[in-house]
Amino acid sequence: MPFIDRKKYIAEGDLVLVYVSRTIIKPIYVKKGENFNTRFGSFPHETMIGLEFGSQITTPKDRGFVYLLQPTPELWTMSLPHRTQIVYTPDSSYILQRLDVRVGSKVIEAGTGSGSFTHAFARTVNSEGRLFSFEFHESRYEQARDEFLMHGLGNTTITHRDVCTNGFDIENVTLDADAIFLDLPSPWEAIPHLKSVIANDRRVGICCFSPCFEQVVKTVESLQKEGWSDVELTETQGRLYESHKAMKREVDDAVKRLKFVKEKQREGLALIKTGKRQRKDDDEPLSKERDYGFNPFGKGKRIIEGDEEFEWFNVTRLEAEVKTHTSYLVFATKMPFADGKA
Amino acid sequence: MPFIDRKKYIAEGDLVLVYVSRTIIKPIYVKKGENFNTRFGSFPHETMIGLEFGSQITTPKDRGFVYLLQPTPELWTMSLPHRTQIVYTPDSSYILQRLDVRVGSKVIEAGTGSGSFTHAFARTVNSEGRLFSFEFHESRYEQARDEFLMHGLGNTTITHRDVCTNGFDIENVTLDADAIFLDLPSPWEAIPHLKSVIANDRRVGICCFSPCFEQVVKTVESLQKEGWSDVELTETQGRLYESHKAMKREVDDAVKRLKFVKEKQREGLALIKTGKRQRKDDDEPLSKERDYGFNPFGKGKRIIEGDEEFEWFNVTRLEAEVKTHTSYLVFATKMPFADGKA
Amino acid sequence: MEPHRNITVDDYAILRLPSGARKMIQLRIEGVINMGKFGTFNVENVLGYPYGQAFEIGTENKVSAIESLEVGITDLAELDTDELVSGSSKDNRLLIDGANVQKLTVEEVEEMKNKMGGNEVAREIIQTMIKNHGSFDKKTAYSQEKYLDRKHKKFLRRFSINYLTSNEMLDYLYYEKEPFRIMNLSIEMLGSMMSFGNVMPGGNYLVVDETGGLVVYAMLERMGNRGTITLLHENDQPSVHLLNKTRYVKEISTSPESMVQCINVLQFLEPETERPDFKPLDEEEYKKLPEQMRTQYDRKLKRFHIINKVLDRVIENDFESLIYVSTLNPTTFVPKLLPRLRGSSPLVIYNQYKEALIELNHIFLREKGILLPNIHHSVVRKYQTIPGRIHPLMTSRSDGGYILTGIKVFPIENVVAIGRGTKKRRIAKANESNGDNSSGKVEETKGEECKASEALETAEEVSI
Amino acid sequence: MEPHRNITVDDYAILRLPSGARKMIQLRIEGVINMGKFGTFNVENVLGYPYGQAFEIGTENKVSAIESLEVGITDLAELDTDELVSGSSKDNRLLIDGANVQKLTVEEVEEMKNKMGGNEVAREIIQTMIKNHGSFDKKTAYSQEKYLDRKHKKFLRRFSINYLTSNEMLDYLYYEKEPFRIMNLSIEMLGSMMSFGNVMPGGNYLVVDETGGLVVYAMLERMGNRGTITLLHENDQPSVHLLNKTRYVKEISTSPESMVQCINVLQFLEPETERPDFKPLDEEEYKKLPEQMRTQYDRKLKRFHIINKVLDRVIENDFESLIYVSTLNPTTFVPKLLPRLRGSSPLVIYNQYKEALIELNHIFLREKGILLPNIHHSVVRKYQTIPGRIHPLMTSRSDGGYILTGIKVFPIENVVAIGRGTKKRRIAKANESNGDNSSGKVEETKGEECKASEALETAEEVSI
Repeated sequence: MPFIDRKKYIAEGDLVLVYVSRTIIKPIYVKKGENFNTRFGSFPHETMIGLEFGSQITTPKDRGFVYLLQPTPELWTMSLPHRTQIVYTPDSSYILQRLDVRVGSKVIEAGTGSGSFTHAFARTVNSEGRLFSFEFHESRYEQARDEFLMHGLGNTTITHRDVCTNGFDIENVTLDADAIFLDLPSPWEAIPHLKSVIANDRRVGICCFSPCFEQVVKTVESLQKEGWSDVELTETQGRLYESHKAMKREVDDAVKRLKFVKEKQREGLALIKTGKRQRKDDDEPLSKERDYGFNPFGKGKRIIEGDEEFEWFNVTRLEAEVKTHTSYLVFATKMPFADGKA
Repeated sequence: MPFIDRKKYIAEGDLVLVYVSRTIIKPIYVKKGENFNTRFGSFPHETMIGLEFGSQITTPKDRGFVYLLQPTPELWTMSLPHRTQIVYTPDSSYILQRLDVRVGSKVIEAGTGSGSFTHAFARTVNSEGRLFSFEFHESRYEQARDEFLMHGLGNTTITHRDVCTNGFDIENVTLDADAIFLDLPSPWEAIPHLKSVIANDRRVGICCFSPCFEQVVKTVESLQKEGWSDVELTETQGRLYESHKAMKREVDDAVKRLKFVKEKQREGLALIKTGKRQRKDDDEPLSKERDYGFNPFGKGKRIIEGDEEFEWFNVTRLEAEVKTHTSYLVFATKMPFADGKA
Repeated sequence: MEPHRNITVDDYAILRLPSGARKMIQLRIEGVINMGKFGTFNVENVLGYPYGQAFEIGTENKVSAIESLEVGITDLAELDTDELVSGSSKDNRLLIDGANVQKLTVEEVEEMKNKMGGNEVAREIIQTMIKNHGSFDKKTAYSQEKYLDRKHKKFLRRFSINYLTSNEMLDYLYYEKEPFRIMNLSIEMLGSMMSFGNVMPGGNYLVVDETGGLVVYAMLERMGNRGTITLLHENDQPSVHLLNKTRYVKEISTSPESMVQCINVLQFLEPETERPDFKPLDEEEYKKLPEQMRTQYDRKLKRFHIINKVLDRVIENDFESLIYVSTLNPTTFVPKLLPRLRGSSPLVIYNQYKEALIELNHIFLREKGILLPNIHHSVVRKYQTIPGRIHPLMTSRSDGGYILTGIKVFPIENVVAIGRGTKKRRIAKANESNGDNSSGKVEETKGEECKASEALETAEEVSI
Repeated sequence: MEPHRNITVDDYAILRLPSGARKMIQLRIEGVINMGKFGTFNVENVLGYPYGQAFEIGTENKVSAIESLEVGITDLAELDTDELVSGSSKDNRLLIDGANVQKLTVEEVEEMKNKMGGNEVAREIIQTMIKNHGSFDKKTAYSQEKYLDRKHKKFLRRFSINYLTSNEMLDYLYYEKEPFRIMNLSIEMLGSMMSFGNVMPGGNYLVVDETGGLVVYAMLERMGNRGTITLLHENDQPSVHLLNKTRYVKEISTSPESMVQCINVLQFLEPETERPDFKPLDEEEYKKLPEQMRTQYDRKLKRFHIINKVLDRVIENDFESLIYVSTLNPTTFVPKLLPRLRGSSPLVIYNQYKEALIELNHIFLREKGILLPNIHHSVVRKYQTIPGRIHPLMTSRSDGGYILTGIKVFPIENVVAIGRGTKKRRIAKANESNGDNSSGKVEETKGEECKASEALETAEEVSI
């Protein structure tokens, strides 16, 4: 089982995430005779078998290379096309931690969406736990169902259902859930249906994930009305920094350079005066930065970041386009009734 | 006029902001014979006269010192007690820039509140501009009126008025405003009253400042209904970083230290074996970090941040308590009617 | 190892008050917990309830379970005070700024508290305070609510008992103003570390934890009772005092089978020379040992097995994740740890300061052994949720720290060389330019990869 | 110098399209502005309208003023398409993911555009697109709205003409993906600089501006026509090309009275030796100059006066604010500028990277000549405001840079010495301890100040 069992070497049948570039990470099932094709060449699966995960392989003619990675829920999330609705790691990791999801937890997730968070839940509750995922969009349901099967997520049950209308009950199964995650357009319609499927012998946590503010207002009202307490509205702001180097440019060098240019000008003027060079326009500076005889900052040259001829600051930079909002998270908890002393 | 005219030397009658500490900045009007008293001593005003702004003075017995600063709206804001409602510089500076407030602008501000933003507006529109400030809370109005008089804010008119009920019109005055700032509990009640007081020959900008989300929803609706366009909801997140130094601790030093301690232990054991030292308990390490003979990180010692005996990272840290929200800002603009071609 | 669902004797737990105050307590069987002005209760009266349960102290210190700490607190109707119904302003224009509008003195409040028993005292005090508040009716309904909310939280004799999860532990340390003891770690960054580090049952993890065991505890929560943690430390012993309060207290190097095994940096970096200087006796020799020497020998033998096992584990180079939470400079230390990791293992390097991670990130970008090296930071923003007045909290704790993450890979030497930097690529191109057009494409692949993920190598040129 | 209220011939201005596209144009009297598929218009048809005015291009390229770019755009009722009224799903469960649900081809759209004139084409195209959209009725009303909004913005022939303020200039450069040309400056950080720098009419400012003149322009907007800017640069000439597009084009060193005077770092740092090597002629001598030499002499004389004036200004040490926006390392440069500032002057040091400001902040903390040294950063978060669907934008531009601010002061030498660090204080205490108890209090004062504002000096001790 990928995601849940880790292994060191690649064998036939294994799910491998092939890293082509940051934006291209492709899942394959290793099968002798098949090839992984990119526009830079073809990688026979056969060459992967027996290698340690993390290995780099090249096309037979060294035209390109890829890395063979072991799947994790986080890498899986990165491999999904960006147009899909995805709960990204800054949110999913916080939700797992806040809801105290751990080995053996029983979790309800609705809807399944791209299935990215499902993998993180399944990994975390592991073999000892159970995950009940609900999806109302038929083709998405089918895709996710097949995927979970392929991924051997044995602790996960996916149901095709509109939970807002039909609730969460599954025939002959006691869900006994202690962690709920609702990523639905109108969670307030689903919340009243939770009563019959949550654990009644321990604390239960819920997180509702809604992008718009007005949804949050209705969700908060609904949770309060349905007897959930500790209602807390939060928002995760995840930031990714790239490391860069910025040139350390010293004013002393700028001064030296101005003096250098001035000296050159003087020399030029002297030449003109002695008639050795022709005067153009006495107001126009002669050098005009054209002379790079002394050029401490490499002006006009193309310099690679970090070039050892120069000094650099170590700096960080956010991506050019920052993800500034995903969704609001509404957390709440529910206790067994006060008379439910064990 | 302080705030609007800058000067170099302190003269009698000047407003001086006395800096005692970051949290204690006090305004005084310099007057011969008076004293500025702190718990560390008394500073006679007389000693201030003729000094350059920015000077430090000490009490006659050198028991304490303060700095004499020239007022700016930003320092004035820092001098206000924190319990007052204050528009802080990250917001006020952004609003000034976004509303294109500049020399000669005509500005409406309601309510006046602590008057801190008023000072920034007055400074920015300067002698060429006009500022109409409205405050409905009587004692706050009186306090601000007196303060503006003392500060010589000649371009500012303050009116005691509930603008939500009674609008912005001032008898015999053409307000002709091109920038509006509303810091009111229900700005949507004031917005319809703006028609008669805004400029009709040029673009007019508005900013509504509301802490709660539900207020924002109503404000957006009202602006759209009243024919304002380019409605934009924003929020300013201002951050203040302190610079610190964090010790650069190298693993090689940790290894050297473990070897040193081990050697000491061996020596100790040897001494025990030869009977020169008494054995206590063979399981208990003898040294127990008590021996600082080789102590690369100054363990157990008190070290001042930046101590030259050690190496340090230059780092920054947010304040322990961060201002994470002030208010939402709703911006919009209004153009003269399409047939209003000049 | 399941967490306890119900309040269990001898557990450590977190006690919470409506005011937000927190206290770490141990639930000793005959214990009495004193909450000062909020009363006292006997531990035995709360045992058996589910963790998280809220209680109220009634007359004669009687403890009864209630729905939640907050139930009814902001419910204005509960208070039958005239002012609340008749008098509230639309706005606060008539309210006079300043202190001392409350005419009830501190002494009077104390007297009331002493005179009356039970929880009713709170409501009584609050109602009296409202009647004596000079300008309560001048406040808006909103400020009235806020005022009551504050007073309730101050006087209600309620508490809840919460399981000591890693979250509660972290939150408690923050409340106690000791975030520096856990390197300013926040819950969101702890969660990020667990996810990026792929922490789960059965894993074999290499860990440096300078938070007193908090990070190890969060990992153990995710691991249940399967897997191992090799805990690297720089002193004679690791500092794991927080772990001693948890159900995992026995899992720290008490036997060769313990989940958590400790090793110091000297042993880790020089495993071959640091084997213990101890020869186990054969059965014959053991039998010859005098009785009183045997216990001591047994102890030594166990320690010998423990240390040998952990040294074996180091030499295997098979750790599945590195979780590094230490003030030791990661730039120089982490590269020494990487050879011990299995391929495709994630690594998570935490630091309170982003500045301390940049240089290592640059090394990763340059040396290619780590894929996707990036610095992550997340901050959770909390909101006030009073309906009609929802807004982000005006102030909040300082942000947590930063993590540098990546995945260990095995780049092939020469391929990487071609992929590196513009100059080298140009040379490569020149060398291969005799008819083999494909080399241009190799550049492109590398170029794309570089552009996307590895800033230093993007051949991003500074044009001045 | 008042900004123009109305669209004025020869001005540079920013043209905006509903799609958000921006273009910088110059309003030449007989000019025709071509917006590609959005049509063309004659400059003379928009002159005289107030800046900010929106227009629509009708049939025969007729330009008419409209209320705003967005008016009616999201108004669904405007479109009389059956699907919109009858068919919209409550949710999008029936919507099939994937491309190619739009059956109208690009060619067909182009043909429609060519066949029809005027602005109606947009509505017509959109309605046809809806009819040909395979699953438009499967979308929720919300997605329908978003779809229409996008299409409208793509096809409507509208534009507005905006005055070239510093904000519009900055925004335009960002739109053109050239934030690196202005050191990644954001509007909020530009605003912060103006406020912290106390920029206003009549001020005498020292400025380093590596943004091509954007910062100088923002300052001039705040100064009107009073005050001076001494613009320090590192080359032969400053780079102020952005200023050339504004009404202040003539204020750059064109006469000794120009508001902006330029000086290079060599002249600034060595003002005495950098005086121009030029002796003005007396009246007699001037008269003797041949006619054709006089123009040249006059020019030289003016330059002589200009440079002397700015050198005089430097030597006066009377600048009222320092605004430093440069990639030259501030740690080594800024300390050389500080002596030129008047007491109590604010300083604002901008850098794209916080890391480049820390060392200078430490110098300020250590040397005490700068009060309240702190690094500020603000980010403005923008929201979508469709009623019922308000939320922060999902993505936004990278944050702007950081400013280190402070106020120049004159500390008295020995007082500061006592206030500094623990060791020195201890010595001071020891020396003064003969009966004078007050020294303890001095420590306290200093201690308080330090604790509050000056981190390095807090005697904050690292306990390990």
